[in-house]
Amino acid sequence: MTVMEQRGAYRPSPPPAWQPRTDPAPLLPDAEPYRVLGTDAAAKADPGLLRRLYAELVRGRRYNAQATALTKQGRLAVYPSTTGQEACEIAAALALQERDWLFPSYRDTLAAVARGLDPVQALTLLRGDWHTGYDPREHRIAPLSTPLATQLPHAVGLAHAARIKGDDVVALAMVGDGGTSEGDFHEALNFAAVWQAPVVFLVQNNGFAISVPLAKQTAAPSLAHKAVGYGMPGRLVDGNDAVAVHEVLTDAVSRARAGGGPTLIEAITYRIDAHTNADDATRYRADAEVETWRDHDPIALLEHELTERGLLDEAGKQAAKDAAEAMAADLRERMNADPVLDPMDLFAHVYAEPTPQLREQQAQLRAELDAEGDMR
Amino acid sequence: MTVMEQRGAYRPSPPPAWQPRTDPAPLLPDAEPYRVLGTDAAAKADPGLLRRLYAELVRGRRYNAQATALTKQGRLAVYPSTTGQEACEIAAALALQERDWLFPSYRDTLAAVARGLDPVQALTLLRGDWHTGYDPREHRIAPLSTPLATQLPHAVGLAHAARIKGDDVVALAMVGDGGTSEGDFHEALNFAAVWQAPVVFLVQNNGFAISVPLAKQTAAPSLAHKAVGYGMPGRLVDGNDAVAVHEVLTDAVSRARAGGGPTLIEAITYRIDAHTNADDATRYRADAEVETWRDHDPIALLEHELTERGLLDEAGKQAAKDAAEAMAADLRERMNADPVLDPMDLFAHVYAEPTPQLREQQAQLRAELDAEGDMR
Amino acid sequence: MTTVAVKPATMAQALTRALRDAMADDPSVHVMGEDVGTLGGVFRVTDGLAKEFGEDRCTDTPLAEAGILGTAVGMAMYGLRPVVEMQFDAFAYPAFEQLISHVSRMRNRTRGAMPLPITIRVPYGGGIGGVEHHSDSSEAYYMATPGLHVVTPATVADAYGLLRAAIASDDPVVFLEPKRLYWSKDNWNPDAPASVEPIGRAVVRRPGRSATLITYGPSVPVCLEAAEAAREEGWDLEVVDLRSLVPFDDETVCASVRRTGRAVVVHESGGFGGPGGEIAARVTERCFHYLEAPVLRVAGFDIPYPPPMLERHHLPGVDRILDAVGRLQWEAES
Amino acid sequence: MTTVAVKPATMAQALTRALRDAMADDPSVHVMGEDVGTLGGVFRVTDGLAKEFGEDRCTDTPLAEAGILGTAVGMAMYGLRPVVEMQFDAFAYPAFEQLISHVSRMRNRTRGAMPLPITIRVPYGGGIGGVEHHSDSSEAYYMATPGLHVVTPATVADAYGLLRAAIASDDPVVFLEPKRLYWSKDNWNPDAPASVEPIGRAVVRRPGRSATLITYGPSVPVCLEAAEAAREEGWDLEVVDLRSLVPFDDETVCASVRRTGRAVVVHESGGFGGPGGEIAARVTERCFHYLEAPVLRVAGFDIPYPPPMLERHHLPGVDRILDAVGRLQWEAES
Ligand SMILES: Cc1ncc(C[n+]2csc(CCOP(=O)(O)OP(=O)(O)O)c2C)c(N)n1
Ligand SMILES: Cc1ncc(C[n+]2csc(CCOP(=O)(O)OP(=O)(O)O)c2C)c(N)n1
Ligand SMILES: [Mg+2]
Ligand SMILES: [Mg+2]
Repeated sequence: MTVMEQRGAYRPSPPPAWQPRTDPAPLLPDAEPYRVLGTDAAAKADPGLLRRLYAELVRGRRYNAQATALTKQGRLAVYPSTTGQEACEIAAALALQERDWLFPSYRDTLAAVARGLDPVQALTLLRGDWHTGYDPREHRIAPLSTPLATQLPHAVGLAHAARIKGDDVVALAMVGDGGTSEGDFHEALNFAAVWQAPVVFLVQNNGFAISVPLAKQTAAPSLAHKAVGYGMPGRLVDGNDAVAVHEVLTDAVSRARAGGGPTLIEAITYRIDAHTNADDATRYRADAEVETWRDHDPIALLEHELTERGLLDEAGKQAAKDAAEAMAADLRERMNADPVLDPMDLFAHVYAEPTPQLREQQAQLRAELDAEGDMR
Repeated sequence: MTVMEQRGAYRPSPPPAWQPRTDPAPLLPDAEPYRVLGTDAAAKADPGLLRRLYAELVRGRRYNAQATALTKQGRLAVYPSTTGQEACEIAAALALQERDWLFPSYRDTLAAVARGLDPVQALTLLRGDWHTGYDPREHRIAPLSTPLATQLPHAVGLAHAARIKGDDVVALAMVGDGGTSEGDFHEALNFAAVWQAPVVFLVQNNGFAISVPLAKQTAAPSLAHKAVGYGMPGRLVDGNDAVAVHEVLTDAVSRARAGGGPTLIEAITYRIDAHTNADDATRYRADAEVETWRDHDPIALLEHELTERGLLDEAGKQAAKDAAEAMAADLRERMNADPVLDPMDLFAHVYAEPTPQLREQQAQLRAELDAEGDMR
Repeated sequence: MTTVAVKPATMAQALTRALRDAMADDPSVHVMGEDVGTLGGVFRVTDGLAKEFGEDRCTDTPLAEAGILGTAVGMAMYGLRPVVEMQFDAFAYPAFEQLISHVSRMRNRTRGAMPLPITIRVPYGGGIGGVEHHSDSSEAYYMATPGLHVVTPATVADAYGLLRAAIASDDPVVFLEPKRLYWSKDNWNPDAPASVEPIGRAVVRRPGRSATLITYGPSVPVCLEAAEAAREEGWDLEVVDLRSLVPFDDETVCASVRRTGRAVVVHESGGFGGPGGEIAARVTERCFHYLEAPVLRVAGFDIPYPPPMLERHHLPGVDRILDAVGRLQWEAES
Repeated sequence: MTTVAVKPATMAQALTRALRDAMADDPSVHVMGEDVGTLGGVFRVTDGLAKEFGEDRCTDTPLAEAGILGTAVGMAMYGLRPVVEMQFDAFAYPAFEQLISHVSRMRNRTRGAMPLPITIRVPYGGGIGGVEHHSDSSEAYYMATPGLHVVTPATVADAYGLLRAAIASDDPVVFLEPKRLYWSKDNWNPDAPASVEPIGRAVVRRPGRSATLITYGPSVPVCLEAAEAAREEGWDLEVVDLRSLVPFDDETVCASVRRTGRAVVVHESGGFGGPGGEIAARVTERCFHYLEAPVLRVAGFDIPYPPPMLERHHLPGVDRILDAVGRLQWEAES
């Protein structure tokens, strides 16, 4: 008897397990990046928010300039600037509640600072001082993550843990366009969607991963189109439009908090400065390209809107500038001292208790330092 | 002067870099898995192809049964069966030209056998004999890959190399639904799309990764929806419909060969047997679920079509069965011998030339074996 | 006192009980990995936990090891105590970056503010007829990574005691489970109160005076067997079970070697760049003038783990151990 | 014969030339990695190659190390000879599974049918003021992986000669480039014909009679400096540059130690579970009766690589080396 005879005649039907699990349509991003500034929707934006964003952006730009200057003075080992990307950095910070967590990439010190972290603490790593200059739990800011995309699963795990514990905490994880190519990006988004974890992924597509342009990084219609493959919504936003980024992030954060699961947001922006102070961007891109982006500057966009609506006058601009200068002066001054590091700290935090092996090494270094001291 | 004043007034416009790179619509899979058998399109299927598929499927099922039986007789260390998945395995083999390459996962010995590999060679690894029982270059079948999804970047690299060399070779890479969660899946698809490599990814969604059902693996509308996130087409097909799978694969292979780039294909199927002979599937799924799939059996579907169209009579069935039995008898007999392995091979292929260290170890084992020999 | 007949438990059962007790004692303990829930793990070590504690406490994750360990990091950052299962030794490799770049360093990176109490259970080693990638001895990688504890039991009682200690530890612990001992039994009572073993202490499994066999995990029973066989040759071998590779118990090991004057390190892992080099070197540094002969090593060959039909040639067995003992320059004695 | 003044070349330049010569000699050589094309690599080692040989021969890949190494495997399967750049030591970890489970084993798995002639260039080590993850010494992981060659140059000439040999090798080679020597110079003539150095041979960089310093890569210049300084103390130190960790040149190393009777192994990598254990153990096994003192080790501490402001305390320097030499039990001599 053949298989068919065994089971009797039947009309072949679709595979029994087949029922589409979610409707893909609402998960796809719009064809155009979401914008508010320069559109009719701008008129509805809250003046208070506009002013707040403006002040923060001006301060953020000044912060970038100051940090870059500090590398030239040898006060920072290296600085990856976010000039041109301030709208993303600031909106990321402002979209969160105090109890929420921020997972910055190595570039995102500005987001941490905008969240209220002391810039000197934020820059500790880049100064060549200890790896993390602040208590992540106190500020709910994870350590800056240098290995790209590795912080994304951390954000998912933390958000998941919070939900298990019954806390309505959201995690916002930041990553670059290049970082989306890493396996950890994929695994994090998948875990987040399967667990419906309250996490928001913000990809700053600034056009480059060091020297590699987006076209060599991905062939996707947009990075936001990756979302549907995990079963989460993908959103595309003009990353230089602070109001739009803030709105999209705030929506995603609320949705996550309400149990709606994760969101992937791609913010289209541009890295105006070189990759870091050590990089020479002229090797891989034309100045003309940078110029086209200066015309789409996040601060200029906001200023335009504020001015049109009569919300910003010269005094207002001056006030923002003064506040930024004060921050810069304070940062400059405090970074101008040599931090005092205790070499014995090398052994103190490898484990809760140093192993016997580390104790021996500790004693060796102690003796060496003492001998050095004697010789002076 | 503010930023805006510096640059003169302007109307904020969209980010300059924004032009959607590819139209997402054609990359999205259809809402329903593609089917031929049981639809009007079946009438157009080539009788020769139908007969060939039928013979191969019957043989494939017999192969699965025989290999499972060999585990009970201690002749195979372990066997992951593809009973129920024969349509995918066979179509994968038949869609390729001789110069093309197949990259099987650990489960896909049947695809290799259907491509013409001697079953004894295909089962060498699972027999506990040497890791790969055949010369991959001779058969253009990569070694069975046990670490999940790791073979996918290999397929991409090989296809890319072939294109660089000017050879119109296509690589077909097979992976399970569970394997799509691995970072290597993501990285492979991304490289393939960026390089427009002539590679086809076939995901056999058989409902489970060992005990873990698809719903705990992904929240996506379908696995084929992942394709758009890389900028390649995603296709959804009824994996038990051999004609449909063959057609979809053949199309994708031709497209790749013609320089059209990679395709992701999700074939909806079901693993009728346990994960391997060592697994107890009753711990995680109900028999009733298995039963619903028996009604959608790949061989039954084909038989139905062939019978309806008068292409298969009892003699034809018997012939297919006899051929399958002959293969099984031959396999049984040849697997019934203890393979002779040379322990000295342990050192022969670690490097092109054994290191001095390995030479010492080789001498040690040689001496031990000689001593053993003396004692006998 | 009446003695009740104890039905012997396997190492796998002791591990299951350790997980269950830890989960019952501390609601922050979460078990996660591939197939650990409904199925109870491919070795059944997590059997029953999902049922007893719910799927949030014992979770079948998607199939992605970096994702498993990476999300465990985040969970630990929020105060949970994840116990992660890697299905087999070689399938822990995808999680290597998370392990090295984050798990081992987060406490240090944050000056102690953010410890990661994660236990990573890794079934390891060969001898079970496993096909490729199912029999690796990967301990050398973990030992060379500061910030990790590396622990491996050789007895049923230690399996319980050390796993409890690993889960209780505020530091990440790579907990290596010798696959071929999963079904080993001894007279450990699964129902009696059981003790937690401190991490970092080696133990003398068999006292002896002629030479010391320094070993751990799957090679401990082999060394004990070798020690028995050695009596025929007139050697009285001491067997030290390290139990913890990091931290390393120099005291116990060196006390033994100073007593016996001779030592052989035995492990399954490849010899070159394997744990034995470190052990031999540190024992020699500390006991040079007590040594009658160089510390020798008996290890797996420096080859990829062989197919099942050849693994017996690779694994260090009694003969190879006795052979090494025989090369400990006994002539000098007489 | 007229001697032309040779303008000194840096190690980075020698590496660039090695790549260029290899690509010119053999069209199957392909360079790939992050930023290796247009930018010429973050250390400019691949500078000019994309321009000269086209983007197909020197390719900026997407940012994914497992993908880079995994596709290189496929390319090698089709007969190409990929040279992969990992941007920094710690960023090679995502490719660990591909490296261990495939690159190191493919030849063995296929009984020689499918060798993988892949060179994996890894800038490694500290001393350049790099922030976290930019200064790891990861050689212990590679050494413990059978099937890989592990090579590291210490001179400009060796940078050229060994990289050529690595690319020409039919086996995978992990080619470790000491970051802090990239800008080191010596009298190597970038325009003269240059020789390929065979892999697997150590070299005596400085002959001496009192004791042997066994070292490699970034620690070679430090050891040479220490040997100079030691003359003041009356010690004449021999310095052996291993150049290849796998295969290991027991012959050269043991010949030296047998001559001097004393040895110190020096490396930047952490001591515990690091290369020094293997080296000390094997030297002791082979030279026990020649040794006046145990083989000592001077290594980095067993800690995550420290921040720039503290790295000088971590790195083995002249003082620590002399200190170890001083502990080689010289009293016994007099
Ligand atoms: C795993 C890993 N690989 C490589 C690097 C080296 N690296 C640092 S930044 C960078 C480019 C990142 O690009 P992108 O993700 O777009 O972020 P952006 O720098 O533009 O903010 C690279 C390759 C790294 N930090 N981590
Ligand atoms: C990297 C890796 N992790 C874990 C495993 C163990 N393992 C073997 S098969 C399997 C399930 C695979 O599921 P799927 O990808 O759906 O393929 P299927 O078995 O259904 O064919 C697992 C987890 C492995 N082989 N490789
Ligand atoms: Mg970028
Ligand atoms: Mg499956």
